Amino acid sequence: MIELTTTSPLHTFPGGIHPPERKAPANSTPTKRLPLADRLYVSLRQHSGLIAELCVSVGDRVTKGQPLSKPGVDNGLPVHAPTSGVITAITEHPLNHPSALTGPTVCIEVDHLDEWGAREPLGDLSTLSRREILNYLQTMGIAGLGGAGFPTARKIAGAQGIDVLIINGVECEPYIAADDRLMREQSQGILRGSKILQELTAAKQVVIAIEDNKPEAIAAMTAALSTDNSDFILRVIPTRYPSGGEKQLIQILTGKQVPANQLPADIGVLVHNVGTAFAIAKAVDAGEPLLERVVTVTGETVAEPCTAWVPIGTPVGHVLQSCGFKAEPQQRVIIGGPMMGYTIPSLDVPVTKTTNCILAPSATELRPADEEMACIRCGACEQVCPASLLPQQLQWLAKAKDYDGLKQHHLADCIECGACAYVCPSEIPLVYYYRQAKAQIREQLIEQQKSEIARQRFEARQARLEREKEERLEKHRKAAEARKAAQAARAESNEEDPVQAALARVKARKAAQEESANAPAVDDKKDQVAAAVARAKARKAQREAEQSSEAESAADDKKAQVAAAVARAKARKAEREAAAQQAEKNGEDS
Amino acid sequence: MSFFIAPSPHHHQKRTTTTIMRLVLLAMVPGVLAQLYFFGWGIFWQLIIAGSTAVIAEMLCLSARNRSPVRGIQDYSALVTAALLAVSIPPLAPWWVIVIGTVFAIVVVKHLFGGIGHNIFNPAMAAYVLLLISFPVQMTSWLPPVTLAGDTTSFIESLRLIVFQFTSDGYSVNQVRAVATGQLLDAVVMATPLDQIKTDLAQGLTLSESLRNPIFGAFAGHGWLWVNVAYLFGGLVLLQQRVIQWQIPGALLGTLAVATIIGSIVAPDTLPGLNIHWFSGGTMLAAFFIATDPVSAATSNRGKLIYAALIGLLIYLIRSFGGYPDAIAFAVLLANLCVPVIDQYTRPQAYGDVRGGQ
Amino acid sequence: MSWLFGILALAALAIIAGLILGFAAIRFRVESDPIVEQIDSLLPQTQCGQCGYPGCRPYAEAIANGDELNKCPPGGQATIDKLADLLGREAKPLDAAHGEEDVKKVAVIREDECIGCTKCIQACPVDAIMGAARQMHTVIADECTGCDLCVEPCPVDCIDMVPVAIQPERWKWDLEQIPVQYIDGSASSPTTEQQVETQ
Amino acid sequence: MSTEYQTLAKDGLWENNPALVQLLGLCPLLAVTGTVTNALGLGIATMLVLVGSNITVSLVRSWVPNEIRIPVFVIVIATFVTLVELTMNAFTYGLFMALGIFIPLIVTNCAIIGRAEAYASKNNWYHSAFDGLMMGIGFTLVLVALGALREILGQGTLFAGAELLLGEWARDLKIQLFSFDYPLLLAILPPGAFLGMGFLIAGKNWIDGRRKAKLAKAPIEKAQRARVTTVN
Repeated sequence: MIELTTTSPLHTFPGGIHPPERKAPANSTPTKRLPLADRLYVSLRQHSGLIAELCVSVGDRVTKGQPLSKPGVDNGLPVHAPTSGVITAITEHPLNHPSALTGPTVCIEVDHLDEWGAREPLGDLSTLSRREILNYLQTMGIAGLGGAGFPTARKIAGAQGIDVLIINGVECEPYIAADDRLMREQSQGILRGSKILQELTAAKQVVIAIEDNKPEAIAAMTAALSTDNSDFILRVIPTRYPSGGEKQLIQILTGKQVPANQLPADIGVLVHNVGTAFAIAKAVDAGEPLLERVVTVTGETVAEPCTAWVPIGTPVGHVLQSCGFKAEPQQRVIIGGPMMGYTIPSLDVPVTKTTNCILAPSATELRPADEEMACIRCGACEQVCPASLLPQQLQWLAKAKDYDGLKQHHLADCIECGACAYVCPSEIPLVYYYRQAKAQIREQLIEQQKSEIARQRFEARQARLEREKEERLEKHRKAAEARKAAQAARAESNEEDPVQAALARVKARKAAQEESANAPAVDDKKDQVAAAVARAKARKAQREAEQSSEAESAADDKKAQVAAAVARAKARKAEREAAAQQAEKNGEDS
Repeated sequence: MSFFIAPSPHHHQKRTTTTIMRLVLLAMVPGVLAQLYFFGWGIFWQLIIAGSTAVIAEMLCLSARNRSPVRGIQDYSALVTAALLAVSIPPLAPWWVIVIGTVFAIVVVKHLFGGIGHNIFNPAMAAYVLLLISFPVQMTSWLPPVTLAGDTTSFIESLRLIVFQFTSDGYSVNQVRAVATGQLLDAVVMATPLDQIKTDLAQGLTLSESLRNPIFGAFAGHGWLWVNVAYLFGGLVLLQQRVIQWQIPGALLGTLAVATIIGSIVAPDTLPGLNIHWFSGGTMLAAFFIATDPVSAATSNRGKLIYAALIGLLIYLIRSFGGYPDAIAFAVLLANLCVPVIDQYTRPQAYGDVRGGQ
Repeated sequence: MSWLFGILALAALAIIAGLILGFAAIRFRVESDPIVEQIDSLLPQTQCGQCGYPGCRPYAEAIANGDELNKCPPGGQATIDKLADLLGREAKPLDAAHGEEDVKKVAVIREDECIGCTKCIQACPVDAIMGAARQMHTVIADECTGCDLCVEPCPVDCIDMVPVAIQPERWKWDLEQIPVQYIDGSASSPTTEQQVETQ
Repeated sequence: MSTEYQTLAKDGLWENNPALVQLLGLCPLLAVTGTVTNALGLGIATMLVLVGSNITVSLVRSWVPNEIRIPVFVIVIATFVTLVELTMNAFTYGLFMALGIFIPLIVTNCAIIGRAEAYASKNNWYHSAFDGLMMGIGFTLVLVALGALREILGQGTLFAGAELLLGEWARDLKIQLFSFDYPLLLAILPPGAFLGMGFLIAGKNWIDGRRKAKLAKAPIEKAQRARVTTVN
């Protein structure tokens, strides 16, 4: 049981760094609304879990807020039309993903009317069950806006016995100011969302955590809090990267660690981002699905750094252009912050629910890493690792592809915060190695599971074949026995024992009946199949007759080909059988 | 114009390996100046010879290993190794001593083990041990400090001694030593303070008798005191610049101090005190510059403490009970050997590790 | 006589030591692990037969009986290394006689060409092909091991082995593979030129 | 020469050299290779024991129960070591004194018991004899090479003290290659033996690597693929 007060001591996590914050230009102006893009690309793959099923088709006109896909199984989230327009295509489009792979995407030609469809706010929550509210959040497409975009409803549904709900407004990465602006401007909404979250999770306490480098946000939230909310407390935590990481924030506030392979909920804590809380409030009170989010647009190549409400699906290029982006040679466009963000190779990728920052730095501002040098085992990485891992040891192991060793060194607990690579004097891209190793380990696990399934299926098949063979033999044996019995009965029937003769007759009849009972059924089925084939053939013949003679000859050709193919196959089979026999013989010989 | 793809993080601290090594070299300057003042120009020539040998050896090794020789030497690590070796050997040792040592350090100890970052032993100290056991005479021929000799060999004369082993007047190093010391001491061979104590004790003298030898000044050895103070100063600069952490020098000097105090209480007649142990020989150089070599040291904070404490203890034990008067190199090498074990058992507990109970 | 004592003493010693050792060998015999199981669990279970044995388990048995480790192309070098580790043998490079290590593939039936002969169904070692006589067949992609045993029996050659498409979830963080896109936007073509900073 | 002998020769001298590849018998190898003479003496002694024990083990192999084979082998080896030791005591007393404990320690040389276990206990006596001879020569060659390296670096001489092994006439065999004012003591000391051994192994691996690189790729012969499933 965790109980926190505004004066309970703050704890600390090991390591951490203080990179230059540089939030200044972007966080100093109110959140803008950029002009709508002409085309939006809403990718169906925005969250973990299976791809949701589409419920629109090309050519449909959609209104703002209309669902484009259904809530999927496995708590899959739907996506919604961020504005009104016409669906021009549903194709593969570059994903907002470090891999720059493509994924199924709905392309909407925007009509600039921004016309809302029907909105149905949830109304009075007290009359609804928890299940109903969670279902509603799922249909509204609410995902965690802080990190990986995990479906919020699922996160809440999986959490039992929550003591503390942490509303994460830490935003520790340099440059990013989306949550900062949101807290300054929408503090009431955030509180409202937090309240809903508290009711849903039955959390006894709600803690809002903000880093001390955001005094305005702290002031705004404090002012909003003063109205009511006795079980809400606000904690100001010292600025240090990565305080905003879920596990680190829990450690700072409660002093507890989330045990490996467990969730925060297992120690009675749940963490939600301020953006998520606001999105929940908007969905519940205004009936608005998750259509847009605050994105920080910053970097020295952007003339007007700002935060802006950007509809999901807006191409990154459009956002940057609207803020006066001037590319330089070897331009980097980073989605996310400088520590954990990823570069994208094209400006066509759309903004997703998790895009909190578009960073287009100049080369002098964020110096590209020099060529990697040899590790000198200085241990600087170890000093800053917030998870108390041994980054340089992990690096050796990752380079040696020693995946078992990596597991033993708790690679899975690495949160990829990049603190180690930030301080590395040899500029080794440590996180890159870890990610590759993690991907390999994951791949191995999948392969292992697949091979286990394959093994089971193979063994099941072998067993089935064996069984079928035995059954066949058994059937033959029984039939033979029955025949024999019948014969014997017939032979004996001349003799005096009428009882036995009668019995034998009965048996024989029964056997015969059994046989005949089986046989006609099979025949029936066969007849049916034959009839069906005949019908199909007749139909086919009819169709073919209707077609031109050319087609006919082509069809004939095809038939001939099939025949030839079958003949070839037969020949091959004979050959193979001979070879197999030979091989068997050889095997026996050896 | 194309987009640039790079793995995160996209921001890096400015301090590179090169910067660190350069800072180490700079921090050695006060110590080198002190040695220059007390022991003459020999140290200057040794640094020049060692440095150029190291650079050439490093470049040859790198190109033999198909790596860019120019990029390789830019990290300055070869120069640091060379400098550490050069300040450790007697200033007027023949040129081939330092050349053999440097080549051994770079080629065998560093590159045969896989280059920078892979050497399990401290290259400078491994080379020092090689030289010490191979050329015991040359490696123990220290000149008396200027405060006793009144004069040091000149700039050119020391070069002549290093290259030809004779001055322009035809004196050998030993003769120079005899002349220098003879002015004061009736041709008693001048040894380092620690050497002196070792020899005296072996001859049955007590410690206090030995300390009456003129090489011991008021506090520690003449000259040696100030050399150590200068290295201590350089080391503090490195600490302040966060190039090194306090753990290694702290644990090393601390353990040495504890051992010394216990020793002086138990056997005040034979075991010298803290002033001698800290400020004679290469203690400060070892504590701040040699043991802190990241490549061959333990990595975790706890590991560093254990590693440095081990060095401190070994220094004390070898100095007090072993065959060599100054035990830095042996202690460091022995501790280097233990580093993998230390690292293994001082692994920090990972976040959320099951052992870290609730 | 002393030489006789010497011989007798040594003989006695030898007999005693021999008895102890003989006893120990029987008493402390280590039951061998089911090594075949362990080997089998390391094999990729594609059941492709490229090793020359009908299935992974027979090959596992063969390895346990001393056959070479390097006959499994689907497992590749990684499997060889693991087997060598398990068995304390030397890891050899993959024996090219049994095929090369290849990308993961999956069988796909060109359904409009399928004549419904069921030959591939019988050929599939893991029952990953659905269909019935004279009905169109299809491969359950998730269950397919990529063994390509179904390709040969097909009388109309309508089965292709296609490389498994990379999903973002299973992407292996290979930044080198990302094609270069140009900033002006018009010429955004994947070229062989790779402007990648990885090292 | 049949191929079996060729293989044995190649294995013993190079491919599977007891010292360079199997890294067996390192203790005497490192300890006595201060001079060529010592190295040669110990090498020949080891070789004699190796041949003798291999022959004996091979001859008795069918009567030795598996469980007690190791002590039997050790006794056989010890017998031969004693023979060699007494012989050396009689005829090359100086060398006997110089090698000291390392002659009796041949018993524990893993190369010898290793060959008895790995080869002689499974093969006939003449092959075993040849195997022992080749392994012995291979071991001796490494010993001599290391001894020469260390002697040259440490003393500037070759065959110093050869008279200990070969008699008075061999005193003239000593070659003074050059003389040092200050010899490299390291080479004579045990660390020098380790370093020298490392260099010898590195050299062998380097030569092997080059030879392998030169080797042309053999054409690949496709192996018969098994059908996992039967096709009807």
